[in-house]
Amino acid sequence: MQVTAKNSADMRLGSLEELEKLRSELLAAEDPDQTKIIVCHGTGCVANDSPSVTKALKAALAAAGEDIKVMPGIKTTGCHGFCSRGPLVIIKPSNIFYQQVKPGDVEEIVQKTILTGETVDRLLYVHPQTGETLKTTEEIPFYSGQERVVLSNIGQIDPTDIEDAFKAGAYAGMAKALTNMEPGQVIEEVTKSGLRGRGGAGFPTGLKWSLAAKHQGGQKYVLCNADEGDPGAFMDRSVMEGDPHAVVEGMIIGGYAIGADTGYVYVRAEYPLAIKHLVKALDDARAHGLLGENILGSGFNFDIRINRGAGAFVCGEETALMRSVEGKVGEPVPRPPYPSDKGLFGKPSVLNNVETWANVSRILDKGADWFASLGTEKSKGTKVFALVGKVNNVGLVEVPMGISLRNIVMEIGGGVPGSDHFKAVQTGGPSGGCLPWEDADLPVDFDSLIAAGSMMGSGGMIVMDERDCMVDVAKYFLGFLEEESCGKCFPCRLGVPRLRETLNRFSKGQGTLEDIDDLYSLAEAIKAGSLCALGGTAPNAVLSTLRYFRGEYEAHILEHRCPAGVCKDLITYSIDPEVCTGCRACSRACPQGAITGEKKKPHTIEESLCIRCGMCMESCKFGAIQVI
Amino acid sequence: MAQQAIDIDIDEIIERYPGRPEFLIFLLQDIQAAFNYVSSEALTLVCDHTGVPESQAYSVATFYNSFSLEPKGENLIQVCLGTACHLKGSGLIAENLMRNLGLDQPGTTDDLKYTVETVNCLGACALAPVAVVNGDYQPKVSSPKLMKTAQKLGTE
Amino acid sequence: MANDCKIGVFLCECGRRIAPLVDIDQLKEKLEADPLISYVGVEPFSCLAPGMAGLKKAIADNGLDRVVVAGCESRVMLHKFERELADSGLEAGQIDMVNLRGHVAQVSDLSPEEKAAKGFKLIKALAAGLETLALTAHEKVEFKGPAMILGGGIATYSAAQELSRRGIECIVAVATDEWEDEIRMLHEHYPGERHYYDRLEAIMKDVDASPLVRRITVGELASMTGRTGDYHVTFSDPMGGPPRIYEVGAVIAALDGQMLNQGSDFGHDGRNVICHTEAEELLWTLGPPEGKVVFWLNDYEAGHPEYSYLSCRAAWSMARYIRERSPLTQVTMLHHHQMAIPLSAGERAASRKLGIKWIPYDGALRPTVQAGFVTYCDPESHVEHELPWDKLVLSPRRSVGQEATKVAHILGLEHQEGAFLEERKQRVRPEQVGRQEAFLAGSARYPCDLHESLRQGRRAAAKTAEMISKAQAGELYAPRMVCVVDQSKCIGCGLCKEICDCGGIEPVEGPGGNIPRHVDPMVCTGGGTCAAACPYHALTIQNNTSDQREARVSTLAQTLDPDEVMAFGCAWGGLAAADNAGVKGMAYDPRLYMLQVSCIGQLDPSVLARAFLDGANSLLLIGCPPEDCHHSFGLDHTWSRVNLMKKLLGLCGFDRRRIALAHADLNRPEDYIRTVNSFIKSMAELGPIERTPENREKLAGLYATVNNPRVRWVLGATLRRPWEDVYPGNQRNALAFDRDMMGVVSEEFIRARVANLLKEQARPFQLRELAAALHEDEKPLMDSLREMVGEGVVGRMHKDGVAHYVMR
Amino acid sequence: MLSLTIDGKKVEAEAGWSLLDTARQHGIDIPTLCYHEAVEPFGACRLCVVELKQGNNSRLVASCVYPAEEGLEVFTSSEKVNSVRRWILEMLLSECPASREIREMAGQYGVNTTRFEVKDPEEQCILCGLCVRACAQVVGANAISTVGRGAQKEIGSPYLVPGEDCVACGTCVTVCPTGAMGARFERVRGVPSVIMARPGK
Repeated sequence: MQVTAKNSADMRLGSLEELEKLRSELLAAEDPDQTKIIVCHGTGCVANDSPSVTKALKAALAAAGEDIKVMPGIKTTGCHGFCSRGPLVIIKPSNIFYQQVKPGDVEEIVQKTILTGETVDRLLYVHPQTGETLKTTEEIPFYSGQERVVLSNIGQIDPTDIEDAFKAGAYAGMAKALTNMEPGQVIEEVTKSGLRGRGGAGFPTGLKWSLAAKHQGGQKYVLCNADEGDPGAFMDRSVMEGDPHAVVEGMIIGGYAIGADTGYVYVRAEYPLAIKHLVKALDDARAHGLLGENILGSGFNFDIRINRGAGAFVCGEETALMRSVEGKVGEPVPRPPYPSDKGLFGKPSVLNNVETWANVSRILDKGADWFASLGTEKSKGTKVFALVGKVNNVGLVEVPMGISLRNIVMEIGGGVPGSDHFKAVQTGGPSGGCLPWEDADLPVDFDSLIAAGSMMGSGGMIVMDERDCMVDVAKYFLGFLEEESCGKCFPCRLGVPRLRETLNRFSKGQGTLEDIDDLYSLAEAIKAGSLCALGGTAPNAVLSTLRYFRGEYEAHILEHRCPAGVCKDLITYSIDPEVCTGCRACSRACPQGAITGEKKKPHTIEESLCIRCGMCMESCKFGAIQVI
Repeated sequence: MAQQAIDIDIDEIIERYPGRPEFLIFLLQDIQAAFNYVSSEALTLVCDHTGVPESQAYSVATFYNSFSLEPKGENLIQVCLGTACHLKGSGLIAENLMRNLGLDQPGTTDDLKYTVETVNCLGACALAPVAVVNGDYQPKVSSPKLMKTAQKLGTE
Repeated sequence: MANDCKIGVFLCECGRRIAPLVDIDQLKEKLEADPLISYVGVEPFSCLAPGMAGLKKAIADNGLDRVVVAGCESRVMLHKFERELADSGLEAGQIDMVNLRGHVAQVSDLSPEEKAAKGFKLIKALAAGLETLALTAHEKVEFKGPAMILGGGIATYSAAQELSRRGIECIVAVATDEWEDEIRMLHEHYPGERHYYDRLEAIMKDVDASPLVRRITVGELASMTGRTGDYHVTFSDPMGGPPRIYEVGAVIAALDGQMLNQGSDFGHDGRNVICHTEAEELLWTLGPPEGKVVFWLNDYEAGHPEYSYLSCRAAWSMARYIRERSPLTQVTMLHHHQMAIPLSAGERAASRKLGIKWIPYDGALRPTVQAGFVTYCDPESHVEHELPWDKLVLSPRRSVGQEATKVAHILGLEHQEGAFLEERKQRVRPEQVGRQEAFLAGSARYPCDLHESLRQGRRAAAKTAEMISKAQAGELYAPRMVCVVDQSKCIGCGLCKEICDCGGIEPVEGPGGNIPRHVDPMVCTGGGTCAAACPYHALTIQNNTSDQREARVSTLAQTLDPDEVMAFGCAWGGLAAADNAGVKGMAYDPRLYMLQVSCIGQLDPSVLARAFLDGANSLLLIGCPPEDCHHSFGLDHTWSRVNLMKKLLGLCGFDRRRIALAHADLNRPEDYIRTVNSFIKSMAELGPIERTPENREKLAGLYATVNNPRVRWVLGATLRRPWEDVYPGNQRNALAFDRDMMGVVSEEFIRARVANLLKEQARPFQLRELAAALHEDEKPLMDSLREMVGEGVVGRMHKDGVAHYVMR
Repeated sequence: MLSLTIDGKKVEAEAGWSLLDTARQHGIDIPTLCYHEAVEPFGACRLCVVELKQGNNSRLVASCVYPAEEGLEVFTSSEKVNSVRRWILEMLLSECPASREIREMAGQYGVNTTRFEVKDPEEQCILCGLCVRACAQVVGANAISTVGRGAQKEIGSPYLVPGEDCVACGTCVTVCPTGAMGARFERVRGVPSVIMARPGK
């Protein structure tokens, strides 16, 4: 802080040297043995009320006042990834990892850990399998199993403080590119790194850039796709919340490489915090001369604007996104012409997603060879996954390409609650598919996932257990896509609802095996005929579940039962008289008055009245109500 | 949400952006945020300003989920239907809430007190099932919990 | 005359939709053999990239400057051809289309050869029309002088602000130079909107500060003349000096409506039972009243439920104002139970917090006012209640107001006595009219709140500014096909202006003195019924003249077989219906040959007469449905013209049924087909007109008669005027008038024939010879001859005692 | 001049021609619904899909928008293509059963019945958007547009009431491939024109 105080009048950095000078000054100004208390302020932890924890901390420290030799600094950071354990508090430098911290625990933390250096054991993480208590992040498999490239700074830096980002090396790659490299070399470097688009399709980024770059001169654009629509995926949000500078830096590099002077970030309006941090990052970058005219004296001009999405999943598709930026209806347009030739406002444009841009800044900083050394032959680098669903460690994980599903879910994810295996892992969001336990050792990379009938997608990884019905899951994704289809091209607009109709019949125990064959044929027609990727991949959910869980389909159709006990029309609720205490909670909750019984005596459900709303189950404190 | 400002000057909003078609969505978003819906008067103003034909503006306003052409209720309850939440029964929760408020589909109650919306993944999957009530996250909600919250708001 | 023009014809095969059905090769041969046509090309699809390339090449190689595309609907495709062929040097008017697919190929079971023959006749007719085309230059529109905003409405300021924002100079003509006064009086027009006044003040200051705005204080508006870009506006001088005249390029009228008080039937007394304006005044001067205030939103009872929205908004904002400042005052809103309460969720909450009560009453029972109480019936319980009040506030009566009416009248905006000035956009294609937007702003247009009238001001200004900037860039052109006046022929009778309400015809000083008219090409929509009515053929639609239509008609008439029927369809009705019948492939009598007009009203009687003269035996005119004319009463006027034709056919001794007017809805092709089939059937029963010398002579007389100014004058008198609200125009003592008209027509018919004969033979005639030659009695002939001699048209000489007559 | 083969027939094309242009120029018919010569191609109905073969991998593209390229191998009615067309037509049969045009076209592909439930027996509209594009690009009136999204999408004027902008020229009715616009016309056509406010009328 004090460092910049003197030249705060003009913080503009005129050259690479000035940037590096500032960086070293900032690092030098740090007190090595000062304790730092890091509180996670990612959306997950905030929803779990981490701000009050921070508040309590400040108060407690102030109260403890003179007893403390070196006053610890409190840093609020972006998401640490371990969302299911939030709010998270980490004590640096010793990296003590406290989880599910309540404001009430703060006093103790200050008294013990800060003053006397001992740990508060009840706040530590306990290994679900081994049961041992783990003290630091390094010891926790959730972290130790990861390879953090994109996420490296997230949870370490204060995303609203650019100087903190400088300390972590932000804008080094960009400075290198702008001052020591020709645009052509930059593209070469990215190509050499083997980086592929993290948005889903995995198109080689370097190639994409060179296509746009070949148009000599004229107006061009770079865009960042931050319209993270896939349900169950929130990597991009965390990156923007936790390290917005990585994205900004990447886009500047991209702009320089293809010769664009304007960038657009199209970010989902549902991510207010991400937008806030992005805006702050852009302002700070401008103030430091990292955006605007003649960046770092390179003569390169570039600035970035933010567009908030207006709530249309299809705008994740690049042509639709560009129409939306133009203020039009977000309907995809046929390609060719490709965006690299005629994109935004009809000008050559390059669109990458958040994670890709973040990778770019790392690549330019650490070099293509370093990046290429990670991952597999065809899929270089790492991938961030949002690990959610029926898994112990719900959160964000970043792993090298090619590591197995088993490793991610069972090791890093800490396994499936109450089971030694998962039933299925759904990747790739609505465009992806479900992979069975048999594929647990499948290496996770672009090509093998596609071969297995799913896809990488933007990195959602939803773990499912035996209580999840595959027919229902497929139905869910089709329902989602039916909602979100733009309705322009016929195969998607007409076909997806028809697929869902068929599945509906199945989940009612109707339908025939012939329907399954029709399903295949229609699905193929939709894949082949649709205008954009949304339609083109829509049938994956059905196809993959059919491929791996056909038995479950047949159970619905032939035996009229839902093995997972999900499909409303094939299940009945009943009360276990052994367990029921007759507390009346359920009968009060039941909107149909279907539950009767005397006080303190086991109740019963009148099936003809039951609408299977599950209210009774939710209201029963004794777990007396089960689904058959 | 409950306390929406009621004297916002729409012209001030209009003048935030240059009169070019690409700002249509920006304007609609700001108006939606300020008045929690886009009135036909507002739409006309936006068209005048941006030069977008009314039919196209209407098309845009109806294409995107985040715009509503009718006034929304005083209390906005959003239930997340992301995959993680779905697996944990958020579908039922939404249904139950709507039945409880006398809605047969997401929308606004006749007395303009509540608006129930289902939203795609809010990215808080760790807290599934999630609902957002007037902007505040409600982690790990259940039907009874959510209904209680709603009732409380109604009596304010 | 562009007789040396080179006409090319392009035949579309349109996949299998034309080619096999029509014998294209034979059609090509026929056309190539025709001297009128210099080139014939055949394309699989003229409209697609490959075909278009073919057209361009042929046009370049053969130096074509006129093109007929024989393909599909000109209503849909012509635009594309004009766009694509522009760089081949062809302009609108030089390209014409025959709907070979929809009018020939798809709609009958004729043999390919027969269809080819039909196509040939239609194509040749259009070619003849193109040959007659005298292309006029594009007219560039310029703006002499700044824009002027007058009328004194509050929209003045938003308009001025918008204009200066867009860098357009403007003059603001107002009655007072103190805008504070304006605000002080504003509640007379816009009560309950004080919360908005600050913004208004800001706008006014902004305008004051702008160097582009010139503010003048004027007296009453005296007159305005001129056309888009060049107006003369005259005001009386407020100081009683000589009138002041301003030359301006554009005019924006800002006119506010008036709020009137309710009558005593609502108990209005101006003290305790008051209306919004008075209430606002009260709040303004004395502040919020004590006790019980009831706002009765009585718009339903006052006969204008549609205004309840405005009244309710105004009442709500006053109610808020009162409660926020005087918490002890009780405020109640009494409203019709069907009235939708126009409050947002937030406002409802606020209203609850402020404790403002909203009480609905059963609309079936009119609430009654007593001293201190309003009695109303509860819509739920149907129990009667009494609502006590200390102040009862009623909704205002909204009217356009005298002030606005006066100005509107001078500007020619008034279109109905006492009604608001709101008028709708013209229903023609944007490219057909140079100036789309109304230039009127304010609540005199239609009742609206302050915000809306300011918006209107901005919009009017924006549209005006767009035009001016375009003109300044030298890119503003008037549409190609609009009316022009031949100054040498116009005597300024004003008939055109009287019957045509498209407004294109420029006003002149005073009540239509003999000053030649002008047409404002930016306003004329090219309907042309005015041109068809001009007694002296002084008005024409440039690039789409009656001569062209006559040429088409004449050519077609000469090629038609006796049993074939000529027809005209207007682009909005008959033609469109025919197109849609073609699209649906509905079959109908193939003996119909339809020519296209953009409005049935542009058919001059001379065109109709020409058809019969040159060989047509019958003529069917198909316009758009009654009261649906997109121009100015085209159908109504044609009705009168057809009646004239029927009279004359009668005089010639032909069946009056040979010409008929019909109308068709473009969306009901089946009706159109019924019309066509029935007409052709009845014509077939009549059989053809024998082309004897005697009949020829009569038809020539007929043709001459419809071109006779006196006849056209009388006809003009029968045409429907804009203020007449029935189709096809009021008939005042119908028979008497018809007798007079018949008298005139038959007189002129005879004179015309006499003149024709004497001219032709160019020798002296005796009365007897004349009578014999014309097959008429001597008596009427004698009368006509005497007049003609008197007028000096005909000379009389005596050869051996017998009077001989000769043309002078 | 580019040279490519369509259904095994060697044909020539200019740069900038679409595959559909090229095919039609050489007398090869490709079915279309959302395509009309008067407006820009849209690529929505996917009935005009054709199969492109490069070596042993093949893909479907919409011929109305895909540009002719040197050496392309195009198949306009391969099994893959026809299967897509048949499915679309079968779904259209259930979507807009009232349209004679659709029934005829489906018939040509041997689709006479549909396995799907019929939502509205009166429906004719296939949402090809031709009316909307014609209104904007041919007439310039911009009176109608698509309303809503996806399965809920419909065509209409703002707020689905007859609009001020409609000039009732009927171009939309004429270009409509299914007669749906005719049925809808009364709900969008503007009211008869009253004279417009203007000086000197």
